[in-house]
Order: sequence, then C-alpha cells, then structure tokens
Amino acid sequence: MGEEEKFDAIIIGAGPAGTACAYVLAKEGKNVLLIERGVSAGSKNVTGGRLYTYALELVEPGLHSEAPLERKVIREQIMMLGKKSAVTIDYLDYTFKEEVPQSYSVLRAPFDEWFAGKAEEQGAMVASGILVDDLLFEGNKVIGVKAGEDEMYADVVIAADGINSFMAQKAGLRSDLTGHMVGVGVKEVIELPAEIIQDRFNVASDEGTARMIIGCTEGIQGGGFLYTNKDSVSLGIVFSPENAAKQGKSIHEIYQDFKMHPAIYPLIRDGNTVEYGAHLVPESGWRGVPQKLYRDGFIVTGDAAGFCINTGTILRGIDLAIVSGVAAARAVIEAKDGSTVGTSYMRELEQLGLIPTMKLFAGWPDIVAIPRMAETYPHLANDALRFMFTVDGTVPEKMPKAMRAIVKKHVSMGQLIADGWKGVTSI
Amino acid sequence: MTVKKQGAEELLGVNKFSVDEEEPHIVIDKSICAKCKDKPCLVICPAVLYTLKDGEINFDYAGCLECGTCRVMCTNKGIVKWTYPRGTFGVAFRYG
Amino acid sequence: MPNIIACYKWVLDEQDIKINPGNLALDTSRAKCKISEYDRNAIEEAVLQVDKCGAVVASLTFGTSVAKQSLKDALSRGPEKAYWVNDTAAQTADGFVTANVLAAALRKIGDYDLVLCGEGSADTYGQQVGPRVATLLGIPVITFVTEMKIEGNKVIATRKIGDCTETVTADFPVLVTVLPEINKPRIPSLKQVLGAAKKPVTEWKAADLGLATDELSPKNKVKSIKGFVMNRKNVIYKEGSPTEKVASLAATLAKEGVL
Amino acid sequence: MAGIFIYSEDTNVAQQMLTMGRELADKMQQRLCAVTIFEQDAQDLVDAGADKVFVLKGDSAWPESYAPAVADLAAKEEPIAIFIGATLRGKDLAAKVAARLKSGLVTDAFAVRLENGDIETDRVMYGGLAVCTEILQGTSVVTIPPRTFDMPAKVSGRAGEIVKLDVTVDSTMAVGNVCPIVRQGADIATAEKLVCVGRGLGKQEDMQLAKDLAAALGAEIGCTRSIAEDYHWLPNETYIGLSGQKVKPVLYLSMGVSGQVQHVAGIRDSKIIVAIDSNENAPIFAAADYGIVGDLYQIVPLLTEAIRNK
Repeated sequence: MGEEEKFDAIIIGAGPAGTACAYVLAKEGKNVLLIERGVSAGSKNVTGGRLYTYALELVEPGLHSEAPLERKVIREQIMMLGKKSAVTIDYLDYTFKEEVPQSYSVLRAPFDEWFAGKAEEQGAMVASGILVDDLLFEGNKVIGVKAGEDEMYADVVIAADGINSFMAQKAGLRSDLTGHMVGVGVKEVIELPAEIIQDRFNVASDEGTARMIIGCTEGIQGGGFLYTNKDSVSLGIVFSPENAAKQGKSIHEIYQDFKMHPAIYPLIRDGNTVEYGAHLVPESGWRGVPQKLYRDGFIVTGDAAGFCINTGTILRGIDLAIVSGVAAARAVIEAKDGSTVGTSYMRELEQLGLIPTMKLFAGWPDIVAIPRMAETYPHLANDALRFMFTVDGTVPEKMPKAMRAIVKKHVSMGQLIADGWKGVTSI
Repeated sequence: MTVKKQGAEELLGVNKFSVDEEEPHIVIDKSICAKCKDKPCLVICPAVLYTLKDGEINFDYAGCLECGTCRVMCTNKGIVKWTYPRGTFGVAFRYG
Repeated sequence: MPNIIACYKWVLDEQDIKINPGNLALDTSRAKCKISEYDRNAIEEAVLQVDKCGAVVASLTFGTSVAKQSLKDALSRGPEKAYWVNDTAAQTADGFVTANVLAAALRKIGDYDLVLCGEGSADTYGQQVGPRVATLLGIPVITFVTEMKIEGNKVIATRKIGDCTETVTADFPVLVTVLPEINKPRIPSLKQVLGAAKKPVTEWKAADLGLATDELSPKNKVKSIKGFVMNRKNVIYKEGSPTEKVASLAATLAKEGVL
Repeated sequence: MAGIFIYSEDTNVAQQMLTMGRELADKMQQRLCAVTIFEQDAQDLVDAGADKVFVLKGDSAWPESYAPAVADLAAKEEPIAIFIGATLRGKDLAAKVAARLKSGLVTDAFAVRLENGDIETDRVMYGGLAVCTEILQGTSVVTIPPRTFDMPAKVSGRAGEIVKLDVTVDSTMAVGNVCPIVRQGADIATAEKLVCVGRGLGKQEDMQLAKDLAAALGAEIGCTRSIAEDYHWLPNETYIGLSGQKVKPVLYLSMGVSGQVQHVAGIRDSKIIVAIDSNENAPIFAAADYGIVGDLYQIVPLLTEAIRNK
C-alpha cells in the first residue's frame, strides 16, 4: 500500500450517504475507500426508524426487495397527548405497499451493515473500526485523510460522517453545531412478538405503522415517534436541547414518564427493552445547511450537510442522505478532477430534487418551533374532543361558547392569531 | 425485564460497549464546571453521565452514546476534549 | 528466520447472547462473532517476533463458513497469510476434534517452528487445545506463558502457575499458550486493514486433511446449555435511613452467624 | 472399564476429589484409585478413601512431565473416568493425557453426578453466562477446581493397596528458576470472609473504608478486574472473576461493585453474598442474599461501627 497509490475517492462514514456513494462509484469501476469508525457499519447510527424507498431505487432498482428492512408502512398516524387522554389521527393507505412500497420501518445496524456489504460486493474497499482524525491539504485542496499514523490520498474526499461532522468543520465549511440547530433524540427499541404488534397496531405481518406524537415533551419543543419493526417497536422523543436545558427535568426522565403514559404504555406492555440509543438530528432544515457544501477535492453529504426535513408529520433523513450520496458519486464520475466536483455535485443535488425539496420546506422549522405546539395545542385538542364526547346528564353549553372557553383556557386570541399567521407564512 | 420506568444505568446495561480504558474520548475541567451556573449537561445528556456529587460535576465516559449533545450545549467549554472514541471502541448499537 | 503459526478461534460475542427467561435457553440469533480475546494475545506475540527476530507469521483457524469474516480481521493484526480449515464439523467440535483438525493442518503446513495459542477460548474456555495439539504432534508445549523470547532455534518462556513462576526452555518446534498479560494486542490501523485484503488465504476442508469421521465427532455428549441463574434470597434494604438499613443488615448477618 | 481415577499434584486437591470419588465409586460399585507422584502422600490418600494408590516414580520433580506415565497407566487400567485437580499444572497435564487417550476432557467441572448410569458434569461457558451439562462417553478426563468438594473425614491406617511404578518422564524441556510469587495479601481464594471493592469507590484513598470494614469483620480484601488491572489499586492476584480468583467464602461483602457476569462467575460459590451499591438496579443485587441500596461512603462506616460494637 504505497503512499503514492491514490484512490479516486475516500468516503468517511459508512452510513446511508457514504455507502450509497461508495456503491455507485464502485459500480462505475472507480477505486473507492469507505472508512467507518464503528466495529461494523451501522454500529454507531441511531434513527427514528423509517426509510423512503425511492432513494434505494435511485441507487439500484430492486435493491429494496433484498434489503433487511422491517415493515411496509401503511398506517400514518398523528397523536396528540393530553394528561390522561390522546387524540390520534390514523391515515391508512394500502397503495403505500403496492409494487415499490413507499417506505419501510428500518433498524440501522442490520440495514447499514447489509448496505455496506453490497457496496463491498460492487468493489468498494471498506475499512471499519478506523477513526479518521484529520484531513490532508495541499494548498487549499483536500488531498486525503489521516487516521492515526496512516495517510491515504484521493482525488476527492467525501464527508459522510454524520451530524457532528468534524470533517466538514476541519474543512472550514462549517462551525460546530449550536443548541437550536439540532434535536437530541432519545430512543428505546422494545422487543414484542410480531403477532402482538400486528394485533395492537392492526396491521398484517409485512405491514407497519408510523406515528408522530406531540404533547409528550412536558412543554419542551420537540415531539415523539413510534415505528413498528418486525418484532420490536422503536419508541422515542426528539427534544430541542436548547429548550430542555431551560427546565430542570432530565430528558431521560421525561422519556421514561412518556413510556408509562396511559395512551402509550398499553402499546408496549410486556415488551422487553433491548436497546437504549440517542442521536442528534438536524432541525433547522435548509437554513441549517452550510453555505458551501464543497471545496477543492472535498464534498459534504448526508446529515453532515444537514440534509434533513422535519415537518412534524414527515421526517426525512435517510432518503436525503442516500440521494446526496448518489449525487456526490455522479459528480465524481462526471468531473475531470477534484476542482470541478463541487459544482457538479450542487447541480446533481438540484436535478435530483434534493435542494428544491429542502427549500420548499425551509419555513417548516418555524412551525415546529412554535412553543405552544409542544403542549398547549395538543392539550387544547384533547379538551375540545373531551367536550364533544362528554355526556354526564347535565345540559351542555352551546358548542361555539364552550369551544371559545376551551381555547381561552389554553391560549389568548392574540397568540392564536400569531401562531396561525406564522404557520400560513411558513408553508 | 418488562417495560417499566428504568434508570439510565440499567438501560445502558442493555447496550454493548467496548470501553477504551486507556483514552477517555470526553474530558471535563471541573474548575470550569464549578463556575458554570446553569449546567445544562445535567439535563440534556440522554445517558445521564453528568451528575452532581456534593456540588461538583461528576462525569463517567464509559456509558457514552456518542450523540454530542453535551458538546453542543456546553457553552462555558467545561468540556475540554470531545472526540469520537478511538476506532472499534465505544458503544456498538445492535439495532440502531 | 522462524516460521510461526498463530492459532485463533472465531467465537460468538457473549455480550450479544440473550437468555430466554422462561426456559433459560440461549438466544444467539443476534450474536456477532469476534476473534477470542485471549487468542489476540497469541497473534500479537507472534507478530512481535517479526521485528525481534525476522519471524514469518501465518494465522490458522478452524471454523464453519461463518469464520470467513475472521480472515480479514486476523490478517489486519500482522500475519502474512491465513490458513482456514472450513468445515461444518466446527459447529459441534470439542477440544478433541479441534485439536485433531489443527494438528492435521499443522502437519500439512509442515515447516512450522513455533505454534502460539491463547490459554483458552472466550466461549468454552476449555484451556486444552494447545497442549492437545502439541501432544498429537509430539512436540513440547509451554502453557500459561507471561513472557517469551526466541534465541536461535530455542524458546525461553516464563510461566505463571498459580503460586509460582518458572522459566522453561525448549527447542523448535514447540507450542506455547499465552496469558493475557503477555502483551497488549494492537488495534489494526487503516493501512493494516487495507493491507489485509491483499494477503493470501489458504482454505482447506477437513477432507483435505485426511481426517477420519471419528476424529471429527466430539467425545462427550452435550445434554444441555442453559443460562445460569443464581437463586439467592435477594433481601435488599432500600427504605429507611442509612442507620436503619445498616441496623437491619447487621442483625440479619448476626443471625446468620457470619459476623 | 474399571475404577474411578483421581490425580492431582496438590494432595489437598486430590483428597477433596476423593470425597466425590468415594460417593461415585460406591454408587457404581467401582474401585476408587488415586494416582500420585509423591510417595509420602500415598497413605494419606488411602486414609482419605482411596482403595488403591499408584505411586509414579520418575526422575523429575516437574508434575507436567508425568503426563505420559498417567496416560499409559490409564490406558492399561481403562478407568470409567479420570478426575484431575484443575490447578494450572493439572489442566496442562489433563489436556496431554486426554490427547494421548484420544478421550474427551471436561474443564473446570463444578458439579459431578450419576444420572441413570451415566456420569454427568456441569461447567461454565460464555464467561459465566451459561452452564453446559455433559454426559461422559467412554473413558473421559474431567478437571475439578480446588475446593469444589470438602475434605473427606480421614480414617488413619485405613486398608488400601499402594503400588509403586517406575515410569519414564517426558524430559524434552529444561525447567529451571522456579520462584514463588511473593503474595502481598493473604490468599483470597481460601479466605473465610471477603470484602470486595468495585468502581463505585471514588479514589484510592477511600480504600481505607474497605480496610476498616475488613478489619472489623476479620476479612481479606479483594476487588473487581478493573480495580487491579486498570487502576492498579490492588495487586492482580486479588481480583475476583472468571479470569481472576474464584472464591468460596462464608461471607462475601461487596461495596461499589456493579456485578458484571464475569465477576459474579467468581463469587457464585460464596455461602452468603451481601452487596452495597448506590444503584438499585445494579445486577449485583440479583446475585445477592442481602443488600443495601445507598451511598457506600455513608453505609460502610456505619456498618463497620455496628460490627465493632456488636
């Protein structure tokens, strides 16, 4: 392995972005090195738990059918928690499982390891258990990476090292994260027999449920999620750390209480917690994406670039990471040398629709960040529905009067209009 | 153990760790922490690795989930070193 | 220029094994494999001899097809080449079978001067394969070694046996089993991981080694392997002030007559 | 197939195995034979229950070199089973004997019983996580850890046959410079009472807490692996665990020990296990008879006081 031997590309991080890029490049016969710090690909990643399948088809049509994915999601649910009540909207759509199912619930350890194996099959060199400490520069061009004493060189270095991305920081494309740019996700994987999952969520053996939950964070900006896997449930909450720090209760404690909420506990009763994970998630959408995603010989992809969309109902991270990996690969294939790779990368991101989508949802973080979204409105919804379903023999108030009273109990008219206006303008 | 409220230590006990006995990947300077007023680390660490023991911040890197929240929130820079653990060390998620 | 063979076993990682609370059966469905920790010391000690006396090191393992992933890991720790006996017999092998296979493999390799093994494997910890292989090959064996050096065609090793240490010398060919305190196994670097992919692997079936079926069938019959549960009283004092808790514990221990 | 054979270079371990051997031999109507390389131990072995003692006389003091002699004797006598003391020297010899006899070898069996005519053994696997039960087939070698069985009641002058055999030893290696390990504390493996220190202890100076409690109890001090191997607060010989010492005290009291499976594997034979730890859900409590959930810096001094003036 002489120093002079150079790779066409060195990719840092065998998550969805890095592996997708390695797969496409290796398939084109490029000499690719994929470096992963975990003992195996996927051992350092935690996700809520859903993959939108179109992205895998972009890498290789039909790949999804052999991927170790969990369940085809056909039930999209939104749950608003009250103290001892819950409002749950359940959208069931069987078209989501036809031909290429729209999305699957996913567990990252098995998926990432399988995916990295596929990239290796295509000819990519995968080195796991290796932490990249630094980039190598020549003038202002990135020419390689440093891991321990070893230095490896490449025409292009691709940062796919996740949200904390020390590599993008070392390349000067990004400063470190701040509290309001991210959410911290706390998650348990709870083992349950498949039949019990199917009974409790009313899905068949290959079908699954995805549920977004608000009103579960004791007033802290953020929300919860539940995904049904084959024989486990992924249950978690994403908090704004900035917001959480301002109140005294630890997010671990809040999550544990959430697990025992009367509307949540029955779904996971008699389950067995087999993993406790945590991970940061980009929360500021397009505004959180660094101005420049490349420099000479260097590209930033996936969570490292902040490619993540959270509209409260739709959470997209893995698919955007894969798309950015494919865009990076195509840019390397087209480009003559390291200097033009960046611009072709941006062009690919436009063409593949990633940037347009990110821009479309640019305002949504403001909606999710509306303080009252975390607790006030969920509780308001519960109170409103309790009124509509209460029969206790007394003569109920007139509907409009009662509803105004409920609204007034939670929020002033001025606040309501302000939040409504922000919502409308952000969409 | 069926689903119930569990302490962080018990939950971390379910995970798989390979602790780097020689090189801690996160190091704090207790003198800086002593001057830190709000100590966000006590609240935002999912693994509750930062605790208050007779007025002093106590930290054990062995159960770290490597999320990075403490680094992001430690504005007074009491965390003097935050890196990922050396290759093959640290948490190894089996599900993820 | 001694030829050294470092033996290792690809074992289930016991951290990944779950016990079914009902029937105490072992669930290894999600268990990953690893090179047994004790054997990493053996590989490391072999590779250290490369710089010390220009040794040539090869790794040797007996496993099922699952052990294929072990080759890159082993080669990234320094050996120049890897030998792998790939046979389903490894699934049910005991010390007797494993020793037969390794001894046969070593005979086929032929020009070995020193064979290095761990003191026991992380899964069965039978602590027998090393001395068994040496006896089958008719070569001396030095077990439980904490320090070793090669001088010419001689090995000088220090053993640590319970209450004493002793120094043992033997001529090549010799087999040595090492204790974990002999060295600190290296963490493979990037170059070593990449280099491993280019190193030669020799794969044999048990049939290629001319082993009869009885040499491949385990001696004793495994009746059951169950999770271990300690049934203890579990009287835990949680409530009350420290003095109250101590008082109740002291009283109970006095009653048990152990104070 | 005749007789139950017992061998250990340590006569105490040999006698302990005779307790189990006698029981087994009587149930199977077999002769109980002991093998030794020290002529002066022969009568003790008879008094401890052996019907016949083979004294192997060879010109070497190195026990491991008697493997061929033991194997040849076994090949001639064809015993049902050969129990060898699981000292490190014993395990070395046992593996060589098993190889020569092409027989099975069960290492560190902590239980031996007769089950509808077959001998069954239990041993630990996967670092203490599991127990493997095996049925011996044909002549099999089994190693038994010291102190697995109690010393037998000896009948001085018991009738028993002593046979001396001149044997050749395996002398392919030069063994020299045998020096005892200077042990700092007492041998915790044989201690009656033990105080065990874990990572719950903040710093080395706090070891004094453990010393005071141990003094009050009249106990030795042991620790977990990391206290010895990583923190070096106590010598390696005092760490308890699967790859450390296995202890069998009447009272084992832990302070700040979380109770990893590899550590619990080393204490499971204790008569009474007491645990003190701040974490209510620490695994050690599941393995304990009695325990206190609390801060050891408060609990231990109070306990020491309570014991001193009980």
